[in-house]
Amino acid sequence: MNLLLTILVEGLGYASYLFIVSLGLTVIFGVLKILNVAHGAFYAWGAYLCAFLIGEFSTMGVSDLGTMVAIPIAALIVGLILGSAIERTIIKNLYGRDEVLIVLATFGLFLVLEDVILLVFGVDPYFAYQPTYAMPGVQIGGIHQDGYKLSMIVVSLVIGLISWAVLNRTHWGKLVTAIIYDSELAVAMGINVPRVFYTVFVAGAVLGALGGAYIAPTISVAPGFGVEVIVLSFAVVVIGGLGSIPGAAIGALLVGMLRAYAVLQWPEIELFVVYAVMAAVLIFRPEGLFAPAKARKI
Amino acid sequence: MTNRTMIGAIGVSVAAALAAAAPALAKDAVSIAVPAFLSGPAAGPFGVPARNGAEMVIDAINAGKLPAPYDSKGFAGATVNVEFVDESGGNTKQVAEYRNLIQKRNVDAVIGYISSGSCAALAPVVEELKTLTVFAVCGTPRVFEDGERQYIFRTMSHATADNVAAAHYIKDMFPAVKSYTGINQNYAWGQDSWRDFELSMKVLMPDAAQSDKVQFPKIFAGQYGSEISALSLDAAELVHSSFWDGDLEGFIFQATPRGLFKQKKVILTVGGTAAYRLGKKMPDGVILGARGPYGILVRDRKTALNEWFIKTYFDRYGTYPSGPAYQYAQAVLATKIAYDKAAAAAGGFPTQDQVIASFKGMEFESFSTTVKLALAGGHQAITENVYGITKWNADDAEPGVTDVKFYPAECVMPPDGVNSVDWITKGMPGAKC
Amino acid sequence: MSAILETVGVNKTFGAVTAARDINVSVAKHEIVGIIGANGAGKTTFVNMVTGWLPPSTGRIRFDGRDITGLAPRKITRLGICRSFQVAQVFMTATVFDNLMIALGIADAHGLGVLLPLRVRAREERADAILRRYQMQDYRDQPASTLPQGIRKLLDIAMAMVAQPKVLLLDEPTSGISVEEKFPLMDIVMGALKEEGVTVLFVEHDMEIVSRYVSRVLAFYQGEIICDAPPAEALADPKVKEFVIGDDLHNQTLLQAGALQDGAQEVSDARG
Amino acid sequence: MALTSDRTTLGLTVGFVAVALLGVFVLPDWLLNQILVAFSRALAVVGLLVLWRTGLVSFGHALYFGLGAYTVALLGRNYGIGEVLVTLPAATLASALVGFLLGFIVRRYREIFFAMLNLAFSMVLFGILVKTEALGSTDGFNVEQPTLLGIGTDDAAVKLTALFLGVCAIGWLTAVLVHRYLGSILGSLTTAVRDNEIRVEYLGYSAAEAIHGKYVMSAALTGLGGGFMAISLGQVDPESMVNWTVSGELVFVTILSGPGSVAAPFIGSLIFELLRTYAFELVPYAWQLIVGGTLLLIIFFLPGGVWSVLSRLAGRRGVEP
Repeated sequence: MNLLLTILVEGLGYASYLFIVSLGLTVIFGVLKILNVAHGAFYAWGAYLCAFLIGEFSTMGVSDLGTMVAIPIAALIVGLILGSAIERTIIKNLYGRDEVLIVLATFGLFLVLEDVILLVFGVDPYFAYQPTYAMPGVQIGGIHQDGYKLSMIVVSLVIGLISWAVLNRTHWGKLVTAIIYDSELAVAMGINVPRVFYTVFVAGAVLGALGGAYIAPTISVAPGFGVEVIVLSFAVVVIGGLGSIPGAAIGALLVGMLRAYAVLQWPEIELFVVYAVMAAVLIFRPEGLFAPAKARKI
Repeated sequence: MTNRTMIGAIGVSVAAALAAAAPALAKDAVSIAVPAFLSGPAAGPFGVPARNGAEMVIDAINAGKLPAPYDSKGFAGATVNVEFVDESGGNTKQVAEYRNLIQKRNVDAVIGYISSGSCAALAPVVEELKTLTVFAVCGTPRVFEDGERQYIFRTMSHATADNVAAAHYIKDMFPAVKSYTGINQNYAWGQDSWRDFELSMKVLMPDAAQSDKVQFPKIFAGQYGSEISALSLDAAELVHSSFWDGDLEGFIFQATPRGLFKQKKVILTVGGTAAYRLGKKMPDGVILGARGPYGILVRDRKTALNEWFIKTYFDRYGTYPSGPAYQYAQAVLATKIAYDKAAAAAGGFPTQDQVIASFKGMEFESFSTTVKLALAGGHQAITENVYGITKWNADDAEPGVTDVKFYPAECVMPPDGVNSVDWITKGMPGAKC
Repeated sequence: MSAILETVGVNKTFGAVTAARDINVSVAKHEIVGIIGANGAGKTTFVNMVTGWLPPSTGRIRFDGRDITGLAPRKITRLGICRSFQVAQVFMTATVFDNLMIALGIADAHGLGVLLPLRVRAREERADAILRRYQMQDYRDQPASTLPQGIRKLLDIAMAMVAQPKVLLLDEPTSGISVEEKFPLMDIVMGALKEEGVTVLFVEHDMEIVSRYVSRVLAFYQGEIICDAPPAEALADPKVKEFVIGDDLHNQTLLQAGALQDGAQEVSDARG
Repeated sequence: MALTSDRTTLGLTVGFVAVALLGVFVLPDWLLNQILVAFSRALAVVGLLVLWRTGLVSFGHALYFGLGAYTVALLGRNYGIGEVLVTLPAATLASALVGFLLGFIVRRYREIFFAMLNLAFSMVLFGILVKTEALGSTDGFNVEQPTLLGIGTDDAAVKLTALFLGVCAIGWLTAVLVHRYLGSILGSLTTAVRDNEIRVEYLGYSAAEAIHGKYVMSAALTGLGGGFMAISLGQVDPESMVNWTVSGELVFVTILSGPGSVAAPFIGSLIFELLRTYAFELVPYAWQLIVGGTLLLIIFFLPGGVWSVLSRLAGRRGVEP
């Protein structure tokens, strides 16, 4: 029972930040048809900036709990500045090109951005533990869980709901949905596609950075840590269905639970269980579990 | 410089190339490469202090300013030119880079390496390229147990000492411990450490039970939430970990709010580096090792060499020297002594073979302890080992340790010619504690 | 006359949509058959089923006395039924000559023969002969992507004919081609096909073309064949007039233009 | 067709013999080593080139690279076999076999899905290796000293020269065979499949089977390259042989080389190796920046890769490379 509860909490915690990151990735793919490897760099930048800011705020005398304000700030700065700059200079010139070539281009971008992190933030790991120390812990399933992880679950739930509402309840969201469904039709309907692309890319970047910023206080923020998350969130969106928001949620939950189960019960399979599931999903449902509907022209 | 002539022949795709060494002449300079983690999670806690320790001692050697009896200039009179190279990027990359160091950049000796992975991977290559290589920190016993080595020396004890001493310390200080588990990285270092600890516990505390869910996360994983949950769920009272680098610090930061350090006794065999870096965030009551008598565990050792080392280091880098600083400095010092001794014996600048001959089986007074190259035909050093318990020193606002206990080298390292696993399994015959 | 191609009670449904209903056709050797019908009437579905792209839901298809129902397109091609496409399916980055060389190479290759060199003198001469027969010599070394629409369709047909099939299905050979080009193009094609003595079925919207070249017309409406007769008789049929030709020629042309994209989409849907 | 009637074959022969002679008589050991490593990787890149011409990019060929490397390493460690006439064919066959089996699955996919499915498979192998202590886990292990026909050597220089000549010979053979394959009917189905699978199918050949064949071929070549890499470096570990970054590296070298010629991977791979060596020496923290930047520049400005530059230069002087 305790074990089950622990797997649940661990899995949810893990799933929640993966969901935030994957949400950005999947929305960008859905709308722009770009599988953005550089998303991992947004994540890393978000984490670095957040860890850096938390350190700065802390020395300025902000309370440990108060330093959490660094999380949204870092996410917004990275998304709005770095995301826009990259969309304007590079991504914009990739629209409509061969999908695989785009992946490679964003891979190149990812490598560049990773090294720029080293130049800006140095090679030392950053620790931004203040928020996790400040949040009261909870006894769940016989063990002590930190409050921060639970807050992360709540936040990702809120973000999921907000994005659902934005896409389904606002005019803007309907435009985006129309483009996901059929971008040619969207052009014909007079939607300003380049602007939607730009906005979606920046929003996706903010989400990627937010995932990184939120996880930063719970890990050592060290060079190269954006690498793993990008492959993992690929797995999440491929499992869920490229471009699908409920897919990202299901994918993240599946990956999170699998990993928590593996670590706690079957450590030997921890590293590949996710990819084995991803391969299985691709084999039996190439479009993923929740592929968004495609316009069918007959 | 070596003069290389290559005689080649292609017939049935056979070719031969011979290298003829130039005769030994007095040299102005010795060029050495010092690999250490200069980027990545291991850089801050290990690579940087290691580099600093080596740099400081090399500068002092070149200036002839080491305390007596090591106050002669250079290696056998030759100025030491040093190049620091990054150890990160994986074992295979290290092998490729090592070849470049020897073949392309023509260094005379390599002193360094932190990761056990690097050393295990490099051992055969060193032998192939026949260049003096002094392993400074890496801990896996496999380096010398997997084959005979001519060109490799290691100037500190290997992992066995840390874990045998750890088990002794538990037995001495916490004889009531009933069960134990562990979290170690899944590569040579972590696996060897756990194996040695587990075997030692079976010998020294046969009544304590071992957990069946021992954690082996990937090195540099950086994220241990699930592992911490697994440890918390485990009934074992004691947690053993040989985490080092940024992983150790990340683990401490993540485990503290989860109450792990309050719930369980934790023994960190390489915890010494974290004590200085984490300061007040280092939980009290953690059992701490430093892979030997280095860093925080010898802060109070009042020998001339140790006091010089701590003072010079603090003045130059603004922090106290941690384990890796001592250990790299010790490797450099050992190499200097070997060069000087060989020069004295040869009556001129020594050849590499002469340096190696004088290196073998050497015993010397290092900065914090006595080092004896007693194992593996005089290639593997043994030193005493030490553990203590963390206690924040509120008066000086400094980290401190209490209940420090030293264990002699012959107590924690196997005798020459005996494989460490065999030695522990047989009940550590011949151990002098 | 013995039937070379025969369908018996062929039906095809996509979910609730019926694309072919009880199709019974028998085509004799050397016949030239025109297939007409409005968009969505089931013409391309018929072609796709005969050439193996889609298996029929029920019914049998026989070729030269042999049951080919459900065989893969490449098997059917090897047996001697080839086809062209509404949107020319050629190798865009290759030159016209290379397109033909690859087509010839595949037709020649059996088993491990695929590992023999492609560019051999004899094959190059055959490719040049085909170029002459279809009057494409001027475009020999031009990449297919730069060809005018008409030439690309010609190439498409020439490639289909490389394997010297017994039956050729042409799916709207003149769609997307300007009115002035249509007849010259069809003259080249039909001339070449006659030379080779192949049985031809072609889907066509343009009734002028149909009446000029075919000996028999199959009119499709909502997946059914509503008329099977010589052209003069078929075009006079009131049902054909109402459901196939319509009365607005302009509208018909527009539809044809739309058919272009739809056809491509259908093919790619079928692939996915 | 006589061998000499083919100018590319002749060019390849002249090129490889020249490199071999230079290597034995002129070049320093370190450079020999670089060529050895570069050509080992180039063997894999030739395999990727065949796929790329078919319009397919795999983000998971480290699977085969690692399989080849670990086959060689494990044969040495578990059975004491260092004979290259056994280990290298075994590496090639093991990869080909896995490629053949997985080929039934991956041949159904194109574009991004092909790339990602391969990635998933390679990450499964990575996860298994990292977590299995018997397979060396994160550290990997050393590779047995190679022997040829039972003859080995302890002399580093002799070993290096012999391996170097070996990689030149195998490189030459691979390049010539693949070149001739590309000139065959089946080989012409690379660009043809990329351009139009429907037409291939309706000419009477299965595009899926053609792709399967090419996939097995690329797997075999990548396995051979991985095996050679393991022998060259004397060490295998998951991070540098099987991780997805290795796949990325292979794809990078493919793009850098350009699809123009089977000789391109050898040149591109050497450039990559030299670039890396000097980058580590001169700007140790900017390696990824250089790789990433180069990748972007090539994608935007030089889609034909290094080969297109070389052939343009050679073309100006009226010489066919």
